[in-house]
Amino acid sequence: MSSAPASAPPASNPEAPAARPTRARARFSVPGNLGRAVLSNRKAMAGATLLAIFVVMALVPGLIAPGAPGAELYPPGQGASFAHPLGTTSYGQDIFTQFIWGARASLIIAVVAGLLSTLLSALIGVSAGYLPGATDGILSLITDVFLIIPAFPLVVVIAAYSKGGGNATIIAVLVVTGWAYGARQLRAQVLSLRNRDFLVAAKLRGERTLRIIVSEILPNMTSLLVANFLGASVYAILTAAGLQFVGLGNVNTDSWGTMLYWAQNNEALQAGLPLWAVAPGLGIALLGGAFALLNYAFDEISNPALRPVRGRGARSDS
Amino acid sequence: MRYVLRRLGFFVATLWTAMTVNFFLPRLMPGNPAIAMMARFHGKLNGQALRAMEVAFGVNAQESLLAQYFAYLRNSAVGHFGTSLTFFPQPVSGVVLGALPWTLGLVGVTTVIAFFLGTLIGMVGAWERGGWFDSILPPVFIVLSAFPYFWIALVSILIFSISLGWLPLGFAYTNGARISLSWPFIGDVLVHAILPGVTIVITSIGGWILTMRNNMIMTLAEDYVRMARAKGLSPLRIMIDYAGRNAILPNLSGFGMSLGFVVSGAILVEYVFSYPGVGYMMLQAVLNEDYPLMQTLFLIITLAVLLAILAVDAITVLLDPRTAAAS
Amino acid sequence: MRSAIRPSARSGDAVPDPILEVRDIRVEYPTPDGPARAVDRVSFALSPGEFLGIVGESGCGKSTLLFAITRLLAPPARQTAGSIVFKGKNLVQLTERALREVRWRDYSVVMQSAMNALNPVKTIAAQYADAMRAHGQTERGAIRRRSREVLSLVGIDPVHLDSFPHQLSGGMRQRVMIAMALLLSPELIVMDEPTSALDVVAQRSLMAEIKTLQKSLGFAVIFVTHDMSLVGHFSDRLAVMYAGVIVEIGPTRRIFEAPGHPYTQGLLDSFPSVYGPKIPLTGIPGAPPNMLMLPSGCRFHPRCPKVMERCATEAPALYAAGESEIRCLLFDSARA
Amino acid sequence: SAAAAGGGEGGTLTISDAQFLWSCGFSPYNPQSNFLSVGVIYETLMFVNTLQNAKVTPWLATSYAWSDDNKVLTFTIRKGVKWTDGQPLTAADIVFTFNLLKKFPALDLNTVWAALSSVAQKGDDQVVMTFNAPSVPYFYYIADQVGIVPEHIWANVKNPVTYADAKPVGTGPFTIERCTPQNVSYVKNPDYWQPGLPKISRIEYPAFTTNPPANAILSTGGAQWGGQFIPNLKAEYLSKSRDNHYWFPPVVNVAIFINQTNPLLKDVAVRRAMAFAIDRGRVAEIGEYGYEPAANQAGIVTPTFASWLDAAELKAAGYTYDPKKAIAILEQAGYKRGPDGVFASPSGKRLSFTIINQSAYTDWVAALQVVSQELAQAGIELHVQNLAGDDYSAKLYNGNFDLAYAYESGGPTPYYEFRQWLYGPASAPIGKSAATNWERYSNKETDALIERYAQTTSASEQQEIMNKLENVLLQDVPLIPVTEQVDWDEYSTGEFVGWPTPADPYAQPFGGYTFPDWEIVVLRLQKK
Amino acid sequence: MPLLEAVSLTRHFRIGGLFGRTLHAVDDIGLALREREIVALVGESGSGKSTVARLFAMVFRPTAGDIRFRGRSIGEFRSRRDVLAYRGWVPMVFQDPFSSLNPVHTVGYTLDRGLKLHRPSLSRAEREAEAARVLDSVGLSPGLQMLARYPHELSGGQRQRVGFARALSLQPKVVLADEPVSMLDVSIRIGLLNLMARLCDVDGLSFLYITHDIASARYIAHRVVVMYAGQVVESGPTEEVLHRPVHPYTRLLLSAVPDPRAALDIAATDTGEPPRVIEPGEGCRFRFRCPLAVGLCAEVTPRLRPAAPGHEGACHVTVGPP
Ligand SMILES: Nc1ncnc2c1ncn2[C@@H]1O[C@H](COP(=O)(O)OP(=O)(O)OP(=O)(O)O)[C@@H](O)[C@H]1O
Ligand SMILES: Nc1ncnc2c1ncn2[C@@H]1O[C@H](COP(=O)(O)OP(=O)(O)OP(=O)(O)O)[C@@H](O)[C@H]1O
Ligand SMILES: [Mg+2]
Ligand SMILES: [Mg+2]
Repeated sequence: MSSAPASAPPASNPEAPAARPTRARARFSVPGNLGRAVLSNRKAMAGATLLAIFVVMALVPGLIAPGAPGAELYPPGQGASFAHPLGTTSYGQDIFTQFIWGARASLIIAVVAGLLSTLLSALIGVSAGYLPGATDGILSLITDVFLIIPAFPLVVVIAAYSKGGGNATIIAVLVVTGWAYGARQLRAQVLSLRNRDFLVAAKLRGERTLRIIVSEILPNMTSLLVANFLGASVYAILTAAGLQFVGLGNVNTDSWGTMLYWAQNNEALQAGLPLWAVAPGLGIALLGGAFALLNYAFDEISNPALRPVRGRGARSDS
Repeated sequence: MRYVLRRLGFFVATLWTAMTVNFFLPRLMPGNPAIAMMARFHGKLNGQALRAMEVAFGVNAQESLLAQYFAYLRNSAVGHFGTSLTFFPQPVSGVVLGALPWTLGLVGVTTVIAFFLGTLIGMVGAWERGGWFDSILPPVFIVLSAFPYFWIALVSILIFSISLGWLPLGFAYTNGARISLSWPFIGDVLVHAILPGVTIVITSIGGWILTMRNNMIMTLAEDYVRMARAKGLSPLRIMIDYAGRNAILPNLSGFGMSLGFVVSGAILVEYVFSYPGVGYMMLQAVLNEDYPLMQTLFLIITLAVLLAILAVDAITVLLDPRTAAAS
Repeated sequence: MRSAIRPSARSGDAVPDPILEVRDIRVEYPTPDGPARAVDRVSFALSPGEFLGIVGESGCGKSTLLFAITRLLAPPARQTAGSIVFKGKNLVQLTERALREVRWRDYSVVMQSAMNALNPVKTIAAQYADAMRAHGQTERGAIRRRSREVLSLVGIDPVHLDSFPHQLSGGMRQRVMIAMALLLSPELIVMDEPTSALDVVAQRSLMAEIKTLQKSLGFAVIFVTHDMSLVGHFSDRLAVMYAGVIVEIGPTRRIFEAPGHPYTQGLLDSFPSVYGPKIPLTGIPGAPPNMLMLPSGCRFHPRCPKVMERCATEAPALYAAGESEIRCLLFDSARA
Repeated sequence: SAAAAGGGEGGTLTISDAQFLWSCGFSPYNPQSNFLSVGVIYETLMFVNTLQNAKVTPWLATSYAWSDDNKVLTFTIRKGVKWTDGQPLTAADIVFTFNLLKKFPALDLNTVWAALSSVAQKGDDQVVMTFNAPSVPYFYYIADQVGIVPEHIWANVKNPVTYADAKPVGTGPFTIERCTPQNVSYVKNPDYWQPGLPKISRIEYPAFTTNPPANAILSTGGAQWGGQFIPNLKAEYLSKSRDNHYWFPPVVNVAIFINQTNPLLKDVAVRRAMAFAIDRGRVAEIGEYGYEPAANQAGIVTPTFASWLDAAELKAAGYTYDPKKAIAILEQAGYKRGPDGVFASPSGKRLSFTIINQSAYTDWVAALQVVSQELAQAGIELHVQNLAGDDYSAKLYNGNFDLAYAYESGGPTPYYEFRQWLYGPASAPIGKSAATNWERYSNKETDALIERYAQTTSASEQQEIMNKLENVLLQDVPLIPVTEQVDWDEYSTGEFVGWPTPADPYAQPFGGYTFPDWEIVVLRLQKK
Repeated sequence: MPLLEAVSLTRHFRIGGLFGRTLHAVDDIGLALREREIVALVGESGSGKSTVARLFAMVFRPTAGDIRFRGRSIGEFRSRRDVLAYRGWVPMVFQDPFSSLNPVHTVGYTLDRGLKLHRPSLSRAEREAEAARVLDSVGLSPGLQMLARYPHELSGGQRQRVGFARALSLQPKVVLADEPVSMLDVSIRIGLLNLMARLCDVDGLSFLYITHDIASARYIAHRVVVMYAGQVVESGPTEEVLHRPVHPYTRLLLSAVPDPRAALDIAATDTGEPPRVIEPGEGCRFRFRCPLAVGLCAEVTPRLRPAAPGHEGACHVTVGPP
């Protein structure tokens, strides 16, 4: 009746069977799994693919569209043709070339402004959340004030003031007006982490505050930080485009917002050169859309509860 | 009590900071209003007019910055906002009061509509998760929300006004129409509001959908929703009264903020649609270095945000008994 | 030489005229690595007025089973097989609309955490009223009267009807929940760890109260918990679950006196006692299996002290052993 | 449309032009909005037609006369003119008006009191104006640019500088019916002093915040008169209706102002080289869609002022597009081309300049891209700095630039523009705001010429002086005229006729800013 | 001399801000822990058990009173070196194995950081070997392999052991174990209790074992201290307290302990309401629920008095007035 316990685990290690990391990949808090997660989410894939295309455009525009984007080399106001896939502007510039080169500025603004404001958000938000009492009070107040102060008018004022400063100023403006929202979110997240025992444990271990923030708290917020970055990037793309569109950017830069400004000034839509306005508009829209999709999907990735239910297909035998 | 004090401190600090920023920022800009004004005339003005304007605007009356600052604080407190330079010699208060209703009417109403529609779509989307409704509307609107507003506005003007001729291409009402509370005029205003309004809704609804949908999905997993099902309540009641009402709470504070941002968000809308509201006025004030106008608009926007937050605080307390307890 | 008696064949004569008959329920959660079968072919029957306890370690599928029985499974969970016959009606086949009729009127549910199971933004009275209105009681006075009545039953001052959940203590909330379950005098109340969020002292006194109510009002109870000792005193019958299946079911007293399944024995061996001699306890070695990678054969065999060779290959059925049924090849009298 | 419904039998004229929102003030002395009232509401003493060699038409004054020494100007005031509140216009109103400008210099937009010494009434219908010195050119400012206001109303205005004048009372053919920030509605003055005029009943003047809607409303027939740049005129406007027409008469030069205090630009060789290196035709073609003609180095706007041009001199100077010549000039002057193709002075300074420009004027931004490409070919490096309006203006007025793309206001003869360009005393040191002469040109002889012109009414003498001034431009190249700024004018003959045309240039065509000319136009217009 | 000792230890929290009130989480308690001793601290939810542990661990500072380690007040530990040393001697094992390990760090990182800070003399390789050895000693073998694991790859029982290992790697004298088994399945729970007993017997560690499960306290503890509403109401040798409880609360607690084999015996009238610790005022804090309460209970707070050798209770009725 009883036989040798063939598969009984060694007594010294009772939990061994369950210890195999079988479900490791179901958790996404570890950055290494991010790529996999993105691959498995259709929306994320769509966003990532779009973004990849733009990144290629931004990195090697010369390969796709040789020639200077601003040069007035061709007959003006041409329709789409083999030589000019999107036609030429009223000034005789090749719209396709401008479109390809324009990706770089928009992408740089998106990424740099996104990164910097996320950094600022993280710094202020995490400090406010983790440090006690007065520090939190002051930092929170600053955050709230920046949230309340109307951003776009502020952007307009600063942009008008720092006219001609180019992308650097626009980025600075976007960061100054864009960090507060994220800081507030991050602070809330830190508050929820703050009383987690592992932070107490780190403190009891003897870690210094800065190290606790940097190496214990921040890595736990990667998903929020990424979401934040993506959100800040969308904000940067749209706001920068809006600024350039009303002529508050540097109108000599090669960016989609500037293209739109010129197209709008020459009434490209009405004047029979719709591609001049449509292309950069779509560029901004798709770049923004790529970030938005990634963000939307990222919510699902980082929050298992939001994962899509695929109604059909998974039904097994019964 | 402490809560009220904290709120009060927050309001005062915010207001003061905003006012200070708003005082110093324009003064850091180069040039002066008279020069800015000259620039606008594209050379049609005689060069001597510059002197005339400098005198009229009093820009050369030198007073120390600090004295100006305190005068400004004092005047703002008693509602003295000075004379607009862009709309010289109209008082700023009149200019702003004339423009504010249009902005509140257009952008304010559409923001509210976008919030409710977005909340509704997010709610139903989460409720019907995975269904066709949920697979189409939320992603589409979320991607649309990343589109540049002005671009959508321009394209829709091209299609609906210029090509099809269905809708007016700008303005708040037909030129020459007498402003009155008559039905024809109201109808006229509504027709003019369709295009700007719809484009605002289309581009701003995505954010609400996303947050509401996420909140709703979380809420739907709550035990009390399951409990409501167990009680045999009708699906509509569960969706709205049990899940929806709880899911909307986190969205409210965002809504308060955005209501205030109506005024700032109006800039591009009004620019594209020649809408005579405060957003366009803001842009003009900046371009013309119209400090008094700029400052008043800033103040109004800040006040609007604060008021909206206050209102939302009150609504939240009404909707969520726990907040009252927490304070 | 007894043959394995299938529960379906047996339930009829063991429990005359059951109010609820659960047969071969199977519930799955789709996961990226394939479906996880959280409940697998669970069958049992319940007589009117009976108190059935269901115990098992955390994660063995108790809540899932309970939600399946009450048709409250939320996506992504899916019931892929089985029938639930309640008062002659197969709940599985009822439409959502028809189910709404039955719910709360005929059976009600008390959930684990009352804080989460009460809508935080509505008063207790409003939540009671919702339930009664959904079942045709629309007269305000009657609703109010009945609400006060049930609250008094569980020993809470009816002034609390106008309180919001957060204004009540944990114990009060649990009582409010139980009162809500009594609103329409159902014949069955299903309880999912209704006391686990409470302090031990409060836990025991609430249990005693439930038992008293059940005796006086005569409803049947299905009581889910992972705290074996809790149900020891209260339940008439006990079902022990392990990894999605029932491994032992029978009269409570009998199981405590002579646990049949090695897992049940292990469970009972894991509780130190305040009374009696202080004996070293060993517990059960190993950890519960991963629902996605269930061991072949008997699901308990990797941890079983009495494991046999065939346990690894042969999945045991429920075998009758006296008044109990036990899912262990030791009791497979046909082969033994 | 709703507007047309209220038009009455004379019809409603709708003007389309990109403006900012209206402030609904109509003071004729508020430079921001006086174009809305000077002429149609507040009339002037005379009408001086820029397009017909300063031809003068009597208006509120029936005649004028200069004293022999050109220091006293006497106007005779028209009888029977009424303010729209029924009071008669008198010579006292004119005297009051000018003395108001004296009392409040902020109102004196043309600084007429810089030249005037007194204004007094003589008899009951004459006004005598006495000048400090002979000041013939001031006639234009005094007679054509100052709107006359009623003493019985303005005498009661406490502070005319900040007076909005929301309900103006003038002598003109129209009155304000209603004003909102979005639109001004004018309605005809039934008691206008010219019997039978105006023929049109109403004017609507909406405020467009940007060009596109203004253009769209114009091309879709919502407006009949427009004054804005339409990028693709043919496709967007002319093709829409056979009644749609345009006329873009040039009025002033758009020029590269050369800072005369810049050590490198002080060398006339550099300036001349630049003048040769720019293909004005191409700039006009690409930057301005060919609607603005190329300018000439003599600085005379043609064809408008063609009679003033000393064509022989211009030809002799030979400023046609010739980059080789430019290079030759520089090499001759000792400049050496560096490895990057840019010339450097004998002392080693590279010919690299920054030109400031208005970022809002996209046509200029485009034009300067062409200019910089062309200068590069001649070995001169040009950085274009597009600035916001106020920033640009501050730099321009204060002389903080190497080069500036700009223009000065003109007048009924080329003299006005030349005076603004070249008159030394009107300038200011670098760092101080100069009303005109932004390039800081300073030449005693030139100043004397300009002063002499002001003393003569003799056409031949004026012509002789102008020839000399043109020569200054050709020889000294203080600035380089590139294109000619035009009055953008689009009009539809579908509803109204009587528009000014090249064949009948009875007034400057477009309404906005060209006051009082647009009064003259709306008085001519009538329903088809 | 006790190893670790609390004297008149008090900790209050201010709640509700400006006009806020004071919450008496721990009020004037005395508690001593000897070498090679397991003391169980029992009491219901909110009675201040965790607060006591956190006071010992120097997470909180006491409002009043003193904590002494080998006779020396820990308030005197001011330099980073002293504090670090104390933290190494008296580490804490957290109640919740899921929140006490940082999900982004491997087990190895967690252990390594502790070793690096507390045993700086060890080389990198030595630290790794030591970490592996400690893991092995708590039954997580092979320890070397465990080092590379992330918390989410571990079961609850394994995490709990990592928590133990983290404390043990510091070569502590006392381990503060705050409800270390409450979240665990029965089958894992008992294994951990056995481990604690073994560490005490074999390695000579002392434990402050915090729980509200009186049966498990009996299973491993030498002495039991019962807390109610921030105060110690009874303390003594385990068997003595369990068999002859003097305080009504201890009795209530015992009656609630399930003994499936015994008959049900509990006052169904007791609501299990949480104790009132916000500005409690004078008087016995248990009097609202106490079946024995007399008039005196509302006026005078009972103090601990000996009921039997080594067994103290704080009750006017059963032990006698002060
Ligand atoms: N949404 C889900 N997706 C995948 N698996 C799930 C999901 N919900 C529950 N499970 C799994 O189903 C199994 C049964 O879960 P269930 O909640 O029924 O257990 P339980 O016995 O009630 O446990 P507890 O005592 O902790 O409440 C568990 O292994 C759990 O991991
Ligand atoms: N940081 C704090 N701020 C305010 N109050 C606190 C804080 N920490 C604990 N408390 C309060 O102190 C009292 C004692 O809490 P403590 O956590 O010590 O109880 P406990 O006995 O450990 O309870 P449990 O068994 O639930 O863990 C409680 O009322 C608690 O709310
Ligand atoms: Mg459960
Ligand atoms: Mg605790």
